[in-house]
Amino acid sequence: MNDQDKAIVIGGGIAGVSSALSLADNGYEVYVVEKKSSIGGHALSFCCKATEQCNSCGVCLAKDKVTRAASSPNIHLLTHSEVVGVREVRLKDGGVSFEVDVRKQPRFIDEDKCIACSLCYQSCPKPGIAISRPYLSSIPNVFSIDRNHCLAFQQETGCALCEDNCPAGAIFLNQKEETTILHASALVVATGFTAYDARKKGHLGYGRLPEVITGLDLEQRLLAGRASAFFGPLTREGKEHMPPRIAFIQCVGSRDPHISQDYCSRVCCKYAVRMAAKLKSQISDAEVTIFYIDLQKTESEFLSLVEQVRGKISLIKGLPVEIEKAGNGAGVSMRYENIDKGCMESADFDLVVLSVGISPAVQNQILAETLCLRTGRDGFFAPLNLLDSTVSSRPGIFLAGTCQGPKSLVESVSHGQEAALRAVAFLRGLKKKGLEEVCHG
Amino acid sequence: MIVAEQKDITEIVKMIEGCQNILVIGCDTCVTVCLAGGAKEVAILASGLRLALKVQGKEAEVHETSIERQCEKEFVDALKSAVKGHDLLISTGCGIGVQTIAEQFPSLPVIPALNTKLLGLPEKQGVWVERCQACGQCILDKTGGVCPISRCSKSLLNGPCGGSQNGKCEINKDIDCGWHLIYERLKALNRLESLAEIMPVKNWSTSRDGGPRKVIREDMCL
Amino acid sequence: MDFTPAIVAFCCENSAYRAADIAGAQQEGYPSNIRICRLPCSGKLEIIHILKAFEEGADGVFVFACHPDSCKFLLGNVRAGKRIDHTSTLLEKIGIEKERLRFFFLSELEWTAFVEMVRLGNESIRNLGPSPVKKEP
Amino acid sequence: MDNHLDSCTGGNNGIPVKIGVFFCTCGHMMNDYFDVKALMDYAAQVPGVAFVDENRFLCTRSGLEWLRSKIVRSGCNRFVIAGCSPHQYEVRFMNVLEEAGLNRSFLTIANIREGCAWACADKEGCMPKARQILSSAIKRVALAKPLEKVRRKVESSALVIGAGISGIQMAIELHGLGLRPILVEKQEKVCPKDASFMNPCTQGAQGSDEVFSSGWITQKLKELDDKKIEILTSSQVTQVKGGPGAFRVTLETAGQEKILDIGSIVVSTEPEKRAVQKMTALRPSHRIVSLSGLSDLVTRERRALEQILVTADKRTKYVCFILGEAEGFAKRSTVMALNEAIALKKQFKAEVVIAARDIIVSGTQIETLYQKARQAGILFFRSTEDSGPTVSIEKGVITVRIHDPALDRPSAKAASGNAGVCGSQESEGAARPVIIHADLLVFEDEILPGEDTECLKNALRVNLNKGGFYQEANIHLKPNLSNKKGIFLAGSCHGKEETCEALGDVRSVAMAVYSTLSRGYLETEQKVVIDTDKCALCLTCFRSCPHQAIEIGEVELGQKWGAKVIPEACQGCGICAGECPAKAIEMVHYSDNQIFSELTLER
Repeated sequence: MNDQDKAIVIGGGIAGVSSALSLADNGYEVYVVEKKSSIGGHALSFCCKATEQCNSCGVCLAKDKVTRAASSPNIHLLTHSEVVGVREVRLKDGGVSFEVDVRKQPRFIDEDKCIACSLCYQSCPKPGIAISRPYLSSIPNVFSIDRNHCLAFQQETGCALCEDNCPAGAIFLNQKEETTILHASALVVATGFTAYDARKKGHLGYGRLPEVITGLDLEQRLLAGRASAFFGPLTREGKEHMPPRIAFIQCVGSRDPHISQDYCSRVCCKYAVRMAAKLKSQISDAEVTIFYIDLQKTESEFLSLVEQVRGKISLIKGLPVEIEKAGNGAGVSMRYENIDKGCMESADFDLVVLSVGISPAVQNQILAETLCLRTGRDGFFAPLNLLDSTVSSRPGIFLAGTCQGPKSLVESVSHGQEAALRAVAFLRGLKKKGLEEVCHG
Repeated sequence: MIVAEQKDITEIVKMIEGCQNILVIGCDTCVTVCLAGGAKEVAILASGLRLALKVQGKEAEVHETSIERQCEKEFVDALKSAVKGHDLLISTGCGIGVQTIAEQFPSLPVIPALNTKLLGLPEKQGVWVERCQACGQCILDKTGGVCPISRCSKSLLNGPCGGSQNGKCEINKDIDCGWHLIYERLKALNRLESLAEIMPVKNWSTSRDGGPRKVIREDMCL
Repeated sequence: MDFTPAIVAFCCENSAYRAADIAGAQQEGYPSNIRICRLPCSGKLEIIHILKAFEEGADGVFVFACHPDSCKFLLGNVRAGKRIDHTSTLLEKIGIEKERLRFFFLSELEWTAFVEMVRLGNESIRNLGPSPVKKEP
Repeated sequence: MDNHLDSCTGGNNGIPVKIGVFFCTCGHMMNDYFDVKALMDYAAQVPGVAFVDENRFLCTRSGLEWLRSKIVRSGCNRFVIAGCSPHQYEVRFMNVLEEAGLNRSFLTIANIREGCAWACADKEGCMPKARQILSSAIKRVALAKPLEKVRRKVESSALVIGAGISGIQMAIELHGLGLRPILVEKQEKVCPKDASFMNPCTQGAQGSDEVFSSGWITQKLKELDDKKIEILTSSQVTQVKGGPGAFRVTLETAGQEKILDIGSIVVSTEPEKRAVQKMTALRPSHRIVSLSGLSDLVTRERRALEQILVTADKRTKYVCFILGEAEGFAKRSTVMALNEAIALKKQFKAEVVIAARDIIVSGTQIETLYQKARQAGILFFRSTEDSGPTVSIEKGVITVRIHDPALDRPSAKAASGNAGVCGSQESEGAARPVIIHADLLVFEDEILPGEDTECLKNALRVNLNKGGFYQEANIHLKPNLSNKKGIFLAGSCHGKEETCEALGDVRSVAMAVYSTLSRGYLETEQKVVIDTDKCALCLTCFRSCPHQAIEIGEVELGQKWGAKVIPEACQGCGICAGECPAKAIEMVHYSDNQIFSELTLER
């Protein structure tokens, strides 16, 4: 196959997957280079936010796309892999193509041989740490071994229980890092985002107080079980079985010039209200409060969700000043500004959820250097023109998803498709030019 | 189209008491279209009866079949072999179907599974409304294509009764006043003056008042 | 009471069937007497399928559909809900407790809820005892 | 137990059904849960089963190779694979069947791993359940009918309905992909009626202000012209038949009927605007305008604007924007208000006040725009949820009272007095509103679905959401699908608010259209078959198909009418089969008999 029929998607998150699918559907050969052991990115670690009805969080949409990508014959998944070098090469027919170095870290389990029977996991002395997969039916549905935790790499005697137990002979503890070279005429960068590290906001107590968690933590907890399991028996004011008090703090790492993340992350209001609704539907007497600056009332689905929770959860305009262990020992105490009342107030909570925002991915700068791309003041990859935000500063390289700026899950799917369009148009252009040159020659 | 609706299953269960071998017969025409007695409903009814019998601890067999049109002797005749061995027939046809079956199989009891309701049309999926009462003397030409016999609760012929309000019938707020509809329709047709014409007393003998009716096409019957 | 009910669970392959798979893969055991019947959409489920299940000796029938507004086929779940309502009344008239037919909304990711629903559902059917259909004549 | 065999030989052209059962033991893992050997023996004695074998890794490459050879050598025509869940490798196994020259529907997976071995809470229940699953699968596969594949040539044309900003961009994008766009506009001329739908401030990577203006439109219109894109003006779509790749569209163009064969359809109509209720409740005044009215003033009637904001007395003029009165499209109004506010502040040195409950910044660069507005000295007041700003007109003076709780604080009271607002404090009381005597009062527009939405919706047979915009509230239709395959939605007709978003949406749709049409043909499985002899033409399926994949008409050219499925539009939900009162519709892979066969309980 010609290089002009091939594309490389860097990042197997939902935007990358959506992009790859669109390209593959049109007959292009697509390589998806994913750093982690499974594609799907953040989206697959989110929980379903349906209450009595679907609240359009889009997680199932993501799951659908990822499953489709996994079974597409035109998509090649390269997990544990990173792009480490890119060169432009001139082709014989005059066209230009990229030569991309991809470094693959060892997984120690052969992807073709593994049958996901989970016997290695069961026999491992440190299951879930040394041998794990990020989610059930991850894609590819293959376990991976973490060198830093696996006993085989730490003890001289060498544990090889997994190797002994694997019925498929898929475990290779001597696997080495390897570098492969891929060729393609178009690249799609879809490396996603890093969630804002809430530890940097010391006054909110994340990492210090066990009652304070982030939205992502809550997603994972809800994915693993029902909300009622989070709380032990709550006793206060001398009474037992008190309903849990839950607070959501908005704009943690968003709209904040002090940390030069002075943009809106676009997703937090929505996920906070959805999760608040979910918690409320699972624990009907829970007292849920959302603290916010400006509630981003856009999109009709969200408006009707806000309508649905009206009166059931409280919305307070204002952000906390500090969160400390509560004096009486139960939960945390929060001081906050109530803008609507124009005064400082304080309240106690059993769980505080920080709605962390979308920060540019940590590796953006390195990748930008590798690919000779420009990043913006905010640290995201900068498009040439915001009216066409998938076109990067270098021809042949396109941007998809949250690597370009904050986007919701559905917006990322759409953006991935957009990037595919630009890539297809670019590849078609190259081909046409190639043909013309051949004719002229 | 004839519109019917299924009887309460408890009523049917009562009617089949004592029978051992039951055949449920569906009709593929009107009652299929009005979702009351087609192949699907026959299967549900038969299964429901089997369950009900088992719950009551009775042993009886319920079989099912369906024919093109129960109101035709020829189609019903074709059931002869299927009917064999049964001691009760249940018809999910309209009243006509039940009677045709009764006439063709005089030795077997036939019971109706449906209540035949009206001649009408589906207003939307699952909702049927009456449009004709088969009065035998159509006057739709005079009333702008809206039938006062079936659509006016009192079947009045010369305008509304005076009880209608905001275009709704005094019998029920959900029913449109037939005469209001006629007025609107004639207004749209620019023919309001035809309302001034007095309609004579209707000869109801062509309707049910004259006893069972008959239609004869001389040229078609030998 | 030493009675293991026979239960048929009609599962939409877009949600509950996957949830059941995940529950399985998590080795999160649920009662083995639950028989899963895969459907392309809960909207495909017909009244006759439910009745047939009871005829075949099921003590309970569970139907799992996607949450409202998330049916891959828009309104299949709503249709299923309406059919279930209709069937419940029918069952009651026939003399089968309507509690033997249960309808649940579930998404693919709510496998913990699936296990919970199935366990509780199984318990409630067990408490109801064998289906009246199975009475010896 | 034998009857499942009798009933299906008919469907198999009289060839006796021979079932091959393959067990995958997933390494040796399955043996830990039940005796696979015993299960195999059990399967072997089920009538119809002609071949039983096991493999340890069916899903691996070598396993699939093994399967292929066994399928051919076994001489069987139906297969059961007992192993992991069908969601794992069903597709892969079906492909193997196909490669071996068999129909892919002649395979049923017995889910004995996720569905049994791993799932059973009690070990004793495991074996009977596995047997149960296995016997259902065998019975089910015996009843399998072939899934036929249909391949249809597709048109390369795409109909773009509505020549607004999105429509124009859409046509250009599709043309760039080598497709043939046809632009349909109901007006006499292509001229986006509302330039103010655009978000003028988007800061580019170079830091330059790319002002999105009428210049953009002129350039795009020229592009349409240069590329010779077909445009049908004064035209409306009246009827659409067929499915993706082969729609037959009837148009009324300049009073004449026109029929086109179209591959795909994009709806990119524009919504309508209406003054908000709060504004209509006031006496009309040239000093009270809507946001779109204001942008008209700015672009077209500058003199009128000058008359309001420039007077001889050189008194500072006050402009007040009230936001948050309309449901939805808040992003659009915030962007427009911020832009206009900055412009008025700069050009007329006016004192500009924006009263809003929440500032909507969740869009491309809106936060930057908001900061810019604040730096420019625009004043923001936050009204509370329950007491929005009130407006009164006395002797021609427009007075706006805003309750901003932040200014209710004792410390803030004094500050608000000299904050530059012409605010005097009203008499002592609990609530102390800020009072503004506005020279120009601006409300946002209420955005409503276009007036022809109902008409077009009926012609296209697509669903609307509760607000009347295109696209039903269902996550599976996101980002831009309609309920009918092959019809896509782009731009503000389904709620996209700002220009960046709308243009992005357009490109995403263009990709979807291209994916539908690029190969020149569509290949689909005929998942649903209708028995025309049984069809009572009751229209139930036609009315209940969620994807409008059923048409009523001549089944074969010149023959009797009946219901027929458009396989390209069908998504295989089986709702029609479930609703059909005549049992004329059958889902090939989920026939009633197959479902019944799974219900029989082993006693």
